[in-house]
Amino acid sequence: MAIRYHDNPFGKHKPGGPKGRVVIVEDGCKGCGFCVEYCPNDVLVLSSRYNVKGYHPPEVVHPDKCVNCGFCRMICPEFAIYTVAIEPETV
Amino acid sequence: MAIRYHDNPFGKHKPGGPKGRVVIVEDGCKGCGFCVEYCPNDVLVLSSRYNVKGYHPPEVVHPDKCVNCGFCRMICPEFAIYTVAIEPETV
Amino acid sequence: MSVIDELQQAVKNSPRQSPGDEHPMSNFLRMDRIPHIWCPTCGIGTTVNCFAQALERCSIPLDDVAVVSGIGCTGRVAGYVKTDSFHTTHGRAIPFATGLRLGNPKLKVVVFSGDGDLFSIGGNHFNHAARRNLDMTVICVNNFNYAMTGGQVAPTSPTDSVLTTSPYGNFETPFNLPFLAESVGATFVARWTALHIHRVTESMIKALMKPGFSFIEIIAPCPTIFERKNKFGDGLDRLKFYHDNSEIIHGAPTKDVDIGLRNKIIVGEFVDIERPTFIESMNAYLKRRLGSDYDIYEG
Amino acid sequence: MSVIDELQQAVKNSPRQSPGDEHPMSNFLRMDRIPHIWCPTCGIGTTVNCFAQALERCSIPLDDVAVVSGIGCTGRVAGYVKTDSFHTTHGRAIPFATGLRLGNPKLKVVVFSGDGDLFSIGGNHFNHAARRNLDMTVICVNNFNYAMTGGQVAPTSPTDSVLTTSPYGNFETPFNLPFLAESVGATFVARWTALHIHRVTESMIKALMKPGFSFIEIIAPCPTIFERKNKFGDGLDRLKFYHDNSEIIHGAPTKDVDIGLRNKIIVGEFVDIERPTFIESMNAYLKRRLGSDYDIYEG
Amino acid sequence: MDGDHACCEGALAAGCRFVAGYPITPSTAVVERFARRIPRVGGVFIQMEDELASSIAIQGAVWAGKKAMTVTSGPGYSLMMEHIGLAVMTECPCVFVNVQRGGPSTGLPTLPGQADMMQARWGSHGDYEIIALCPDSPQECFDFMIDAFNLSEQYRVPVMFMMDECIGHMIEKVTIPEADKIDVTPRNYTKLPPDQYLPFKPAENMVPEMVKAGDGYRIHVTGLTHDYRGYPVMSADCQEELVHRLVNKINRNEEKIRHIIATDIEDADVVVIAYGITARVAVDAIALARKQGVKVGLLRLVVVWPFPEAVIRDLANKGKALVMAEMNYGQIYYEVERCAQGKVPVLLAGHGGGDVHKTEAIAEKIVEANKCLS
Amino acid sequence: MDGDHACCEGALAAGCRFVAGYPITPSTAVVERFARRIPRVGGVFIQMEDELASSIAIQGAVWAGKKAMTVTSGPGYSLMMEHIGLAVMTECPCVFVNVQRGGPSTGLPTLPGQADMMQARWGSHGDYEIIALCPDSPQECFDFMIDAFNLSEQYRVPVMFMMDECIGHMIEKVTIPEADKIDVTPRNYTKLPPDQYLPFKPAENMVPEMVKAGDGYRIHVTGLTHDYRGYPVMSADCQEELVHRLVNKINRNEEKIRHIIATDIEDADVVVIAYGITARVAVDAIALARKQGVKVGLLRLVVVWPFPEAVIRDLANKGKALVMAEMNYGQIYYEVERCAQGKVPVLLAGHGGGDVHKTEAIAEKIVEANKCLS
Amino acid sequence: MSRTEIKIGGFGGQGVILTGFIIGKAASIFDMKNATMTQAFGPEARGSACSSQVIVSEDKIRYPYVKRPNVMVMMSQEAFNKFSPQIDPHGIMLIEEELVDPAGLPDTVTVYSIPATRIAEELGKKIVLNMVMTGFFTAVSRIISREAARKAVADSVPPGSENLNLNAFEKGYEWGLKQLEG
Amino acid sequence: MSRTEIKIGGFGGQGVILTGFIIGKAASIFDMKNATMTQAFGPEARGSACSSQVIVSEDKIRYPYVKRPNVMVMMSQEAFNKFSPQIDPHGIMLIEEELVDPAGLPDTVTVYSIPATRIAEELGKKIVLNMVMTGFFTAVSRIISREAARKAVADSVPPGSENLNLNAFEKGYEWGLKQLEG
Ligand SMILES: Cc1ncc(C[n+]2csc(CCOP(=O)(O)OP(=O)(O)O)c2C)c(N)n1
Ligand SMILES: Cc1ncc(C[n+]2csc(CCOP(=O)(O)OP(=O)(O)O)c2C)c(N)n1
Ligand code: SF4
Ligand code: SF4
Ligand code: SF4
Ligand code: SF4
Ligand code: SF4
Ligand code: SF4
Ligand SMILES: [Mg+2]
Ligand SMILES: [Mg+2]
Repeated sequence: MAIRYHDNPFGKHKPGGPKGRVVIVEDGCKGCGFCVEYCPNDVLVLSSRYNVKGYHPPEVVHPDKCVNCGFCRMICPEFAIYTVAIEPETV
Repeated sequence: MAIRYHDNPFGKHKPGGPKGRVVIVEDGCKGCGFCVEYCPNDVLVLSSRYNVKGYHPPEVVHPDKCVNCGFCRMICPEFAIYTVAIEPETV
Repeated sequence: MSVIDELQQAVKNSPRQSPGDEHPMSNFLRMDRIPHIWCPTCGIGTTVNCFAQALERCSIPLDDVAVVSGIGCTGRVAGYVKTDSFHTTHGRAIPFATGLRLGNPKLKVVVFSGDGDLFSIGGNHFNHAARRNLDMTVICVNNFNYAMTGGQVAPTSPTDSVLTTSPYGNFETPFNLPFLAESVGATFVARWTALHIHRVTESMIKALMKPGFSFIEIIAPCPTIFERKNKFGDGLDRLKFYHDNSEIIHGAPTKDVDIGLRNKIIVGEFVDIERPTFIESMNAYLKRRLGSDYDIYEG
Repeated sequence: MSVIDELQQAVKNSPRQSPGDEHPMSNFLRMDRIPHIWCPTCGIGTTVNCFAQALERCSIPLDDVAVVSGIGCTGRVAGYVKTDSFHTTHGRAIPFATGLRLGNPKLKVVVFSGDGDLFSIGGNHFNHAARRNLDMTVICVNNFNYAMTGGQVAPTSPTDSVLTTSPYGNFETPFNLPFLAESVGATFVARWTALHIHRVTESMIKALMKPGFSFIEIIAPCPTIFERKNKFGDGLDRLKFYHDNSEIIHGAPTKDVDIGLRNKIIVGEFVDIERPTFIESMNAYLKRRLGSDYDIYEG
Repeated sequence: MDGDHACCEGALAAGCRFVAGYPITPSTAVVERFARRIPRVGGVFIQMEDELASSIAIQGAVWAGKKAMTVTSGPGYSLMMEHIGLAVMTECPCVFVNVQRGGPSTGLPTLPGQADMMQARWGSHGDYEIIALCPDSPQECFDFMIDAFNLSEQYRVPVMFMMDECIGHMIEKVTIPEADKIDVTPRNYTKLPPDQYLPFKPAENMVPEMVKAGDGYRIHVTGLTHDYRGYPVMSADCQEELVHRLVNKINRNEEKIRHIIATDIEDADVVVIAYGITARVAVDAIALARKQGVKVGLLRLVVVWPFPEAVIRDLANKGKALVMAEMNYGQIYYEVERCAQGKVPVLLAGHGGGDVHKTEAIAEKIVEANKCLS
Repeated sequence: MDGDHACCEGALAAGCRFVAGYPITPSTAVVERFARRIPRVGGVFIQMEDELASSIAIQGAVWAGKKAMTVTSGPGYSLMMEHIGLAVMTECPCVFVNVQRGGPSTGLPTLPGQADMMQARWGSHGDYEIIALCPDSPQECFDFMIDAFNLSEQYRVPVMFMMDECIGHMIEKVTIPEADKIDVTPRNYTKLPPDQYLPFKPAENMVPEMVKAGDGYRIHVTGLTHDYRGYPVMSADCQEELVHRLVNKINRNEEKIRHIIATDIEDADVVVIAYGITARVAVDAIALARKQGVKVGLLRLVVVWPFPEAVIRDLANKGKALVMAEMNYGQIYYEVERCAQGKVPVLLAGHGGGDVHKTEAIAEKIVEANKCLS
Repeated sequence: MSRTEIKIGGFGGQGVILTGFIIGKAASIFDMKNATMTQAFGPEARGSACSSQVIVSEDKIRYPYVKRPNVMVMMSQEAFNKFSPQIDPHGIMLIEEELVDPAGLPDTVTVYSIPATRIAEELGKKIVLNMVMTGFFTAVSRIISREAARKAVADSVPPGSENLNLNAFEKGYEWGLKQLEG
Repeated sequence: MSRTEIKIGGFGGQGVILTGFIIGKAASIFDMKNATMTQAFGPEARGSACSSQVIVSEDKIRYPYVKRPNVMVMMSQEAFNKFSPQIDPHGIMLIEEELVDPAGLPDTVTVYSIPATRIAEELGKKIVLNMVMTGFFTAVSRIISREAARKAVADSVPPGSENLNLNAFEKGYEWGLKQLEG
């Protein structure tokens, strides 16, 4: 995967600012890689393990980099990933 | 009927030239007046009598003026009028 | 003297059909079915004359022509033309014609039907046949209403038209048929009124001779219903209206040619483009892919 | 260690759903029906996210929203959104929506369906609803094929597409949907791909808030069939293709936005005009004609 | 007032406030009258682009909370078959009016027929049951349209109102009672809150309670086989539970739905069975046959579907010969023959439509049936 | 080869060279195979925009001289009803394939049903008769498609080929005979010159000879009631002449069209009647019942319409109890009950579809029927 | 006379159906009798042959069709040829004088004729021909009262055209009275 | 064994139907037995649970469904849970080792397992998983001959992919032989 497509993400998303905690519904994931590919901050990678359906779900590799932009949630066709805002004081 | 609409007939018809004999299928006529109105040479008028269906069919008032243009035939919605070319020698 | 006697008399005085005479269109029309069912001063018969004239003038053998109609006053056209002719179901003339043409590509297939038939119930078939550029000429007599069933509002009825199902005035917007036809891919699009008999004939000839999907809209009077309900007089009054209110603009942008109840009617030939027909494309693709396993389809 | 054990392990290590957590869209989606039936890397789910997001962002009470679908993969959308939702028959979502909206004009009615459903069998209803400017937002997920039935050619399949019923390459011309939509009277027309999630969401919000007939086409990957048959890879490959090959031209003339199999895809908001809606016109006409015999219709 | 107009007035009296239609002879006068009348009573008429659209638009309106109907004749009725199935499957109460004309195909658009009776029962794919009523006069068009709407609400089923061209175009005086004298069944809306309500869970009478869109129940409705929640379930078990109930809620209530009118049956040797206009025409034939000494009565079916099986079995058990008079080549005849179980002669007085029966044709059959008996 | 594919091959072998279709589960494989196969044999496949279009495009092709068919399943079949009527009225020989699934409405798209049998007979408005065949294996899909085309030509009638999802998706070996071993009925074109030919004048067998467009006959074809010339005539007399003939040309030839397969019937006390996949499933049930000592045979209906009335009457006269096994809540059952005339018990082994019968369910009915006898 | 059968025939556009309708309405609504009107017309809306039938009775009408009309009103030759054989041998036949030649009727039938088309044209609107006929019928047959007929006419024609139509009715009525006298 | 019943289960996308098809084809076309293959799948084309059933017999097959499968091939837990109770008490059960936990089977059933997904992924294409399974089935069950199976595979996969698929088949076949040995 040479080219990272989020380098020029569509739409109006602006990285930076708030923080998010990523939640992955593993059993629901079908390993499409959309979230991994389009996370503007490379928070995610696909893991090498299988879930119950035999897919490789993503895992969070840079939890601190998540800006809670919601792109992963919006683009996930399985409703299998989302983020929860981290209150500034809890960071 | 003040205005005669054929004064500026649509299409490419050019009056003058050949001659025609008008044939009217009286029983078929429904007295719409199209032929009378649009004959470029005022060959026809609506008669005052009724045909079997109670309509006033046209009658030929200027047989010699007919140029066999076919306008009456084309515009007659009842297929009730047409012209036959008159061979020059028979005129 | 009763009418009947008077008539007997008139017959003698008047230039009536003599035994040797035949209507010059009797090769094109089923004269054994005349009188037809259309009302006095109805415009449909005039459009049929134009069609007969077009057939006579273009070189296609009559045995190769097939006319397909749906249901409606105009739908009865198929019953009066002396070609192979099919009076199908309401709205489905085009798919029938599709099968007919694909079944035998030697046939010149003409769909002759009403505005309701072609664009209300049958609208989808129009879209798809045009998109596919199927070889057929579609002639629509647009009388702005469903005449056969007694004058209901149609998808072509101008806003404000009074009809039996728009008793308080039509508040819908009608289709702009040439725009619609262009957007779905028709390669030839023209509009005339029933008064433009020579223009109609010429556009018909062009359409008949052009491969692919061609469309002609003919505005025609329906004195019994549309004109009466909207107080437009009889057919003759209506022809006069057309005369005074139609403007010929060939190549007018189809987007701009919509029709209002009392407005100017823009007529003319609007679209005339080239693209491969369904059968041409089919033959090209299948030959390319199947090679000698495929014989060019000719029926 | 088997996958299952591994998974148990992973569950502990990984940031999974904790009991208190809820998917932020669970007010908009029937989470009790997830997993849905769509294939891995299918684009439909993404469009549903955009829709949920649009609903969240625009101010319409969810109880007033109704979603109507026809039959197809996209047709299953109605089954997953947590609004009043109707999964009707193939091609007939729009007339159902017509009755729903006219039955209760307080409802915000959204038709969410596939390209085959809306433009093949259902094409005529689209024409007429747009013509009437009925209040509804039609969202079409265009995956260039009939996916639910296993990948047949659709009236949107680009020429050359290989599908089960175009095994030698599609030799038909597809509809240009924005052009078609404009020609029949849609007042808002936009096209995006499934990658343009923010744009899609914004166009949806606009469409939802605008009275009258609005139409959004969303190009989305169907990896199981369309992409596979045409060797375009999986959904991710396809999103990359969209990224590289789509160009935003707001207000582009719809005539020019047709789609080729491997060409650039023009996206954007193309049409945004104003004209009275069906109910507005109806109320205006009937009030004018019937006066005090008529109460403005509100359901 | 003619039958078509009376039908419209009956619908309005029954509370119908949404009509989607598409013109077709000989039913057009119904939609024309609605177009004129319904705006004055707070309803909507829309002329759809075709019958497919009409027959589903009304279902949208029903889910929006309206009582709704459509109207058509033969060819249009054939186009509605898919959506009759949808209405059955989603238990959407609505009324389909078919003013029958001569068929098959375009047939005789302006002339009468009664040959869509089996279609009304069997014309959509899959197994289902509907209710069908046949009026015999403009007055009944009015009165029984109200029944049609009421039955559709009671059983959440599409009801077929099977008129014919004769009745549709026949003009007779119609008496319209005052609104408060008319018995109208309101929709059976649930009283349960959203979190307890299951949209397709049958109540005791096998019919689920209803809600409408916009009321916060956020229901899902599908033509797929579905569970109590309305969610698709692709299994034979779910199918059996759902479809069997859809069939049984009508069949098992046949006796309640039944509407027949018997005249001079008690001592009759022969009973003429008829519906719609043919029942009126049969009157003369019966008079004629009586003159010839046959004891003959008339059983008129107002509700034709569900079929009053027990009534026919009973007549057969009592040994009465049966003459089925209908404007077709045998449709309800088959049902009568089946229920007669070979116990009595069953004769058909039928023809292809286009005109009502000749009195003599029915009378002959009566005499013949009487002869078979002895 | 599966049943869907075999059906396509059978059609090609029968000379079918035009197919218009619209995809729908579980019949899609048929059109997919045509798309691939037919260009290689000089024919045309077109995927139309819907089933309305498919079902009339084939009729256009027939009049152009092709043998033609369409294929669909439940919902699509419901949309074809108007055009089945047109084909009947215009005597257009063509074949409609319906791969039945669970209904009503969208129902169970991927699961089997046999509940469109009455629809095949009665689904279009007006009176008419068609022919319907039910294969029980991929091999029969091939073989009987040829019969279907041949019958359609012989009687100028639309023929319904009623498969089901099981057969459609069942894969078994199919033997395809050499082309010259296949008996194909050519279209019966007239030999009369145009000025002597009357397109709708019946020949002795009640079926008119045909011509095709482009041959100079300049015929007129209409769905209206018409005379021998094909011209519309709006009268009850013309209707009677035309429609009665359309009905009779099938009914009166029932014996010729009949195709039944009887197994172990002679000495049986109970006869199971079945068609399509259910006939195969019944085999196990019969074996089971035999083990329990019941003398039971099988009557398989290949041609279901026209119904072999005389055969059933005969079984009833011989006192054999009848068990109708079909994947619905009683359709052909009604016909069987009617023809049995109350002489023997007639039981239904039916269910709502979605899966074939449980062996035990049929066996129980057999045992029950046997008990009723004694 | 407990049951009177009336048949009206002509071609489309002559207002045959409306004439029947008005007669039925006059009888049932304004004269308080029972009336049943049925109609037969050709291809949907077009101008071919059509007829309407009215039965007027003191009792409830079950059999709704005309078998032996007591009164016939024929406005075209085609209709006359087709329907006149059905007439009751002692019935009365009303014809449009200029369009129908009433040949071949039994002597026992009384014929009354009127040049209704011409009268209507003189009134300026050919389409009120049927109102002339209705007036003529009312005068000659005496099945419905003049008052009821006038009310039914006024009630059944498009608003604004009442006067013209009533005028035509009166012309026909007068002609009828004269015929009865003469 | 005159009638052998085989049931294959998994979810859409795993190639369950094709596996059944190849087994049936191998038996009937190449091994000249009778075979009937039937299938059950979820919402039309999608990725939900599905199964296929094959009956192989020396005689003509009338009853076409599997009742007590002699051999089962289960590729997902869902399918296993649903179908495994049907197995013949003396049957054999083949499972995808990493996706199915074969709990609850009677002792009399012989279980063979293979990590088919991983093997397929190693071959570069997860979708050849079913071919690995087919090879495994061929080796373990001995209902169809290896040659017939190879021919059926080559005949049933998209042109150009024969090698990859046969490779996968062989990997599965080898694994099966090893299991039989071990
Ligand atoms: C399925 C079906 N629906 C409705 C009709 C009734 N019908 C016959 S013609 C017609 C309308 C015709 O309108 P148009 O095509 O504009 O023709 P016109 O009579 O105006 O020439 C309708 C609705 C029908 N015959 N079949
Ligand atoms: C009347 C009818 N015809 C055909 C079908 C079969 N069918 C179901 S979905 C579908 C096509 C769906 O295509 P599209 O709308 O593009 O949706 P997709 O699956 O691609 O999202 C078809 C033909 C049907 N259900 N009903
Ligand atoms: S919300 Fe998702 S896409 Fe956005 S930064 Fe966090 S992980 Fe990445
Ligand atoms: S987008 Fe969703 S389905 Fe795709 S990899 Fe990420 S979590 Fe999994
Ligand atoms: S042909 Fe007809 S229109 Fe032309 S001049 Fe002669 S009469 Fe006039
Ligand atoms: S155009 Fe024809 S119908 Fe009209 S007046 Fe002339 S002849 Fe008569
Ligand atoms: S109703 Fe209108 S369109 Fe039909 S024949 Fe009469 S005038 Fe012509
Ligand atoms: S078949 Fe295509 S459109 Fe349907 S769910 Fe699968 S990927 Fe999506
Ligand atoms: Mg029209
Ligand atoms: Mg699609």
